[in-house]
Amino acid sequence: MIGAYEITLVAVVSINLMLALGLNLITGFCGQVSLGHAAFFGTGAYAAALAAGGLSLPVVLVLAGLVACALGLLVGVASLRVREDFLAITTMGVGFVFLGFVRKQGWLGAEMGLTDIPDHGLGDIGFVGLCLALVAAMAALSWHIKRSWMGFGFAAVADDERTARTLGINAAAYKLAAFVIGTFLAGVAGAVYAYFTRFIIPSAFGFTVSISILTMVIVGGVGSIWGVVAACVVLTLLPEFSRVINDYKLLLYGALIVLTMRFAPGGLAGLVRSLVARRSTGGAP
Amino acid sequence: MRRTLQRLALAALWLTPSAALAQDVVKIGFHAPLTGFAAADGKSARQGAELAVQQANAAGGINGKKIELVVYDDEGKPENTIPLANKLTGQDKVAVVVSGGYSGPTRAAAPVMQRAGVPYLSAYAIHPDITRAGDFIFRTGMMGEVQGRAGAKLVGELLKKKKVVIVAVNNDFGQALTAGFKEVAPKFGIEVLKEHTFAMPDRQFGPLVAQVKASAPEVIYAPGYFFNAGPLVAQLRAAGVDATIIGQEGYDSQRFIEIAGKASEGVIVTTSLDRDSSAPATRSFIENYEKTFKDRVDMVAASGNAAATVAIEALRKAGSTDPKAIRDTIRAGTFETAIGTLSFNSLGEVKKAVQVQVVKDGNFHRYAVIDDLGFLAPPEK
Amino acid sequence: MTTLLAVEDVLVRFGGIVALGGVSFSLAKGELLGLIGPNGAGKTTMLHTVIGVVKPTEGRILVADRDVTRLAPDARARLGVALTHQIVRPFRGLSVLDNVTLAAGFAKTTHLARAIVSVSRTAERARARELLALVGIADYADAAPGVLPLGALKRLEVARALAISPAVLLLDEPLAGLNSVEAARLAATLADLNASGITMILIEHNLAKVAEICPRLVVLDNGRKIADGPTAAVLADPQVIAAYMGQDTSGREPGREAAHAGG
Amino acid sequence: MLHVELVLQGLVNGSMYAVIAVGLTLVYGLLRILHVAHAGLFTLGAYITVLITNATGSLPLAVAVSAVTVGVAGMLVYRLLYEPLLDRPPYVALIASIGLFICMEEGYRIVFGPYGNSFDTMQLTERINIGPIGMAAADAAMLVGAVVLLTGLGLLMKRTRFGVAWRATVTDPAMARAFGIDTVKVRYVNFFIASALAAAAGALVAVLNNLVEPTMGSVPSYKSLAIIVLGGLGNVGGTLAAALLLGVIEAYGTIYAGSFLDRDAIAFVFLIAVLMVRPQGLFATGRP
Repeated sequence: MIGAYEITLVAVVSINLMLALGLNLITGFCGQVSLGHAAFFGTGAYAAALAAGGLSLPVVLVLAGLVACALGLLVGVASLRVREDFLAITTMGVGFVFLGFVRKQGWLGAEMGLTDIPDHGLGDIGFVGLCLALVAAMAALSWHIKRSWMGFGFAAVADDERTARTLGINAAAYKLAAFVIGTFLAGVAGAVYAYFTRFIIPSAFGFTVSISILTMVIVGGVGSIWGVVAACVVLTLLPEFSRVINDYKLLLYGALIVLTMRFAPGGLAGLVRSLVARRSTGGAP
Repeated sequence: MRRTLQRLALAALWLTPSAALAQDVVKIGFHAPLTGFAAADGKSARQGAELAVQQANAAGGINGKKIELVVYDDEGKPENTIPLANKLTGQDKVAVVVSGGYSGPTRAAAPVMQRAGVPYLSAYAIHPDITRAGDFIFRTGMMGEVQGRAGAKLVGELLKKKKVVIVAVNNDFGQALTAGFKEVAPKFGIEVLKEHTFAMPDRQFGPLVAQVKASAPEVIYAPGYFFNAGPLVAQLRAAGVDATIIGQEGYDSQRFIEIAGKASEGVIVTTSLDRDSSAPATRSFIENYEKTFKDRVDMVAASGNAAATVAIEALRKAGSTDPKAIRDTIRAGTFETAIGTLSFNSLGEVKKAVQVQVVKDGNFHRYAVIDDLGFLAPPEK
Repeated sequence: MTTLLAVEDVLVRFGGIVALGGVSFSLAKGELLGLIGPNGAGKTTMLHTVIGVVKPTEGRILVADRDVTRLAPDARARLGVALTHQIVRPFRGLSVLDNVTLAAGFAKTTHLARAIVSVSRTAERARARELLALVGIADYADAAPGVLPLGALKRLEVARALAISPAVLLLDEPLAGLNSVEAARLAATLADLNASGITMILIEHNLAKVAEICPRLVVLDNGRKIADGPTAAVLADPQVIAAYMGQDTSGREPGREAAHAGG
Repeated sequence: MLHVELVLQGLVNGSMYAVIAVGLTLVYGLLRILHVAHAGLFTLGAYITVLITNATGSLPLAVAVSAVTVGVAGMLVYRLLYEPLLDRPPYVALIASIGLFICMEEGYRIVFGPYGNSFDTMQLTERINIGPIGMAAADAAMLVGAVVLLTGLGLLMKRTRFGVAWRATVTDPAMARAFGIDTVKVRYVNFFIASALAAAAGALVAVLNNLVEPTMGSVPSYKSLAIIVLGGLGNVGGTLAAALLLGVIEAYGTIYAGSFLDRDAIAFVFLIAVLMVRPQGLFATGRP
């Protein structure tokens, strides 16, 4: 039986999936490690919370995406100045600056948050349908990009930016494209979040959110769409299913991450690949 | 081969399933932050609620039925609390739910409870929106603004001091208390010299202390939690600041006194728990808590206990698990709890006195009681 | 003859070190220029300045009379400048074939809007297979670069550079690491390509090889150009010999011994 | 007067950052790993210090035990977690490190409880007055402790064979091996020293706050990453300067910018501003 519990759980998983798919474009496809994804998520959520009173749901979703990707473009431009670990820490900084700014803004409700976000009017089933449709659309977009020449270019930039440039690929433009598309998805996720909880507070968009999204991408296997989806679903639901062991569930979560990275550094996708390869070559060496 | 096994084991770990059990009992739902940054409060609230259930069960349960407390970890996250609240109402079929959590998760759960028609009691979350979710939602703790007002009254009327510096934790708790304090400060002729904030994880306040010292206030009004307040008070005193320090229920833990040591002497807090109370409910709670958990009571434990007590008493008095009957019982009733005698206004906000405690010889003791319920009255809508 | 590439007074400074101290030369369409000089002379830096991964402190680079000094490497690549790396840099996450396919699709990757709507790789794959066959590593097409021997990776560099249909091909020691048979074959391929109209600059340590392929040489020493002209004349230049002999300026013996000194 | 105290307090905070971040930069310089779990070792050091002091009554003994235990724990982290991941992309070790940090925080909470621990008798409660300027003895201990530890580290790096080996390994591991340097040993010693420094920082913070908690490493876990980046990843001197600078900037920011940005945001606005002007950090990186 599908009850409100399952429906809301699907919504939570969907929001995380949208975030993970967006970050997978930036980090997985284009190789730009970002530790500040929650800032774009939050930007979308705040934009939606402010706009939802006067605009219809589809407009709010697009608007939230656009506002987030405007910030994404800004961060993307900044990201062109810095590389690798410097970039990772810069994006982390963006997350903290976003949070520190929002916390002090009266017009954004500061610490008390924004409230009275109107009902989406779709009903429970309708809302979860919207979530799943958005996830499906984002997964399809990811899949298309991966197959397209843009994805090919992303792979080259992720692999060796300098060489990619000597082959005519405008690495800067590609990185910006990844940031813009990825943060657009995060912004849409933020709008969905706002409609879901119907109030937002700054701490929902903190550093730990950025970290957990990045963890889903890496544990899933960088660049692999199904791997990231699988990791996202499992890591989101793991605490839910391990409520029996309330006290140890975060420990289990951490341990699962450590063990996966230690014994399957390629993530879930790498793990499955190596198991399949082993089977087809007839067992262990 | 070993490699393959390792990998298979890892793959299996990813597929771990779960199980749940059901029994014929009266269930009370409960959520609190059992992990993460607020785990200390989560543990206290849970122990407080568990104690209430244990005692009720020892006394024969509710109309012969045992009570089961269904406990979930809300991790302090609003979005996680929504499915959890739906699970409590839909899957676990609880009769009443108690929130031992902070404002974020409690605000997220309240509309779910309202829609499901399950009475919901918030133990100590302070955000005004919680009870606005509807008529099934109650708050047994003080609203942030109410406590802030009590703080101003304490400073202006009881202590007769005027010059105040506010140093508040940068979250909804700090913001709400600061707002309440400032709202009525002019009425008591209080002048707020300066206002500062610090982050919840902060433990070092050197720059703030230097600035406070330069402002030379008579009183420092400093909303925060014991883990902030302990180091803050110690550092203020170490810097030679001898202004009166006013804390709130966030300070109300023996841990505050352990951390701040001698510096905690003379700190005055507004809270819910009166250590020197002679009320049987309070005495019994303090004694049993310390016996059961081998730990000192704190405000959060008392609040969790009080909310659970209201839930149990309402179930008992209503004589059924019909949610509307329970709701109406809570609304109409008066409840003797660890934090005093509670009744509720039309919005579901608690009407009760504010306890003012002072640290003396390493323990909290009664300093005063602010029981001007007209002054303290929470909003009705 | 039209000038295809001009390097004008190029000065490159890394921190306090002058890597190139005001070098000028120009290259006519269809030329095959050998760029030689002792270790540390600045040859690789010169090529990196032409492709644009190194920005000159002073001076200009012109491609077909257009000043490209401020252009990024990708823009120069689109104008037809291609580079092979001395220390091979394959995309290790892509197959050998995909390495070349990617480069062959430069028309599609140039514009993001076109890149995102283009999916088919058929034509580029076919072109890539031709180029792999041309440099003699068609058998490795589906392998990962990580498993290839150095010789094959060197040839992959050339195939990949050719895939962007360059007007000027900058070759940074493409023959190093190849055995003599492979080297002779690749050298012949390069000569054919040059004959077909691709202008080239070749860095090569083996002066005998250089003398064999390149009609004209530019010699760098300590970041300065010390000679520029027809191969035979340059190799006979005492200054060049002195540079190759290091401190020992007494050996003014021109000719073949000196030519072998580069090894 | 206020400004003297603000700078002083900024330096106290900055020296705490410095002792934690220098260990992190040692690890980064050698292995290019963003070792988030370093903050978990810091917490472990703080807990051991408090528990042993309470059991034996001797703070110096507790600090010594803590430094050695945590140093060994750091070597174990290297051996069991990082060594097998060295040839992987850097984010693999980063995520593994984050996972370990989560496990450590949760482990401390489960073992030691969520309420935190304090010294049975508060340490260093005196106040030191030098002319008109006064400071708490614990603050002074933080400053002096940082100076002693970092001077010691500096001497170790400049004057000892280990220091030479370390610098050679950082610059070019293959070349170092060719010169007969045992680079594996260098890594172990490196982790021991870095982790022992984290333990010392933990001990100093425990004294400063009279409080150790399971989550006390959460702020250092990201703040020290910002510091080593600011200092130019892998540059020990740069890290030190960046830590002190950030301490002072935060001190001023808390007072003068606190109404529109919180403390973390102030630190990161500074970080981002610096990186936009100098993408390699304030000081050049330790490696080419």
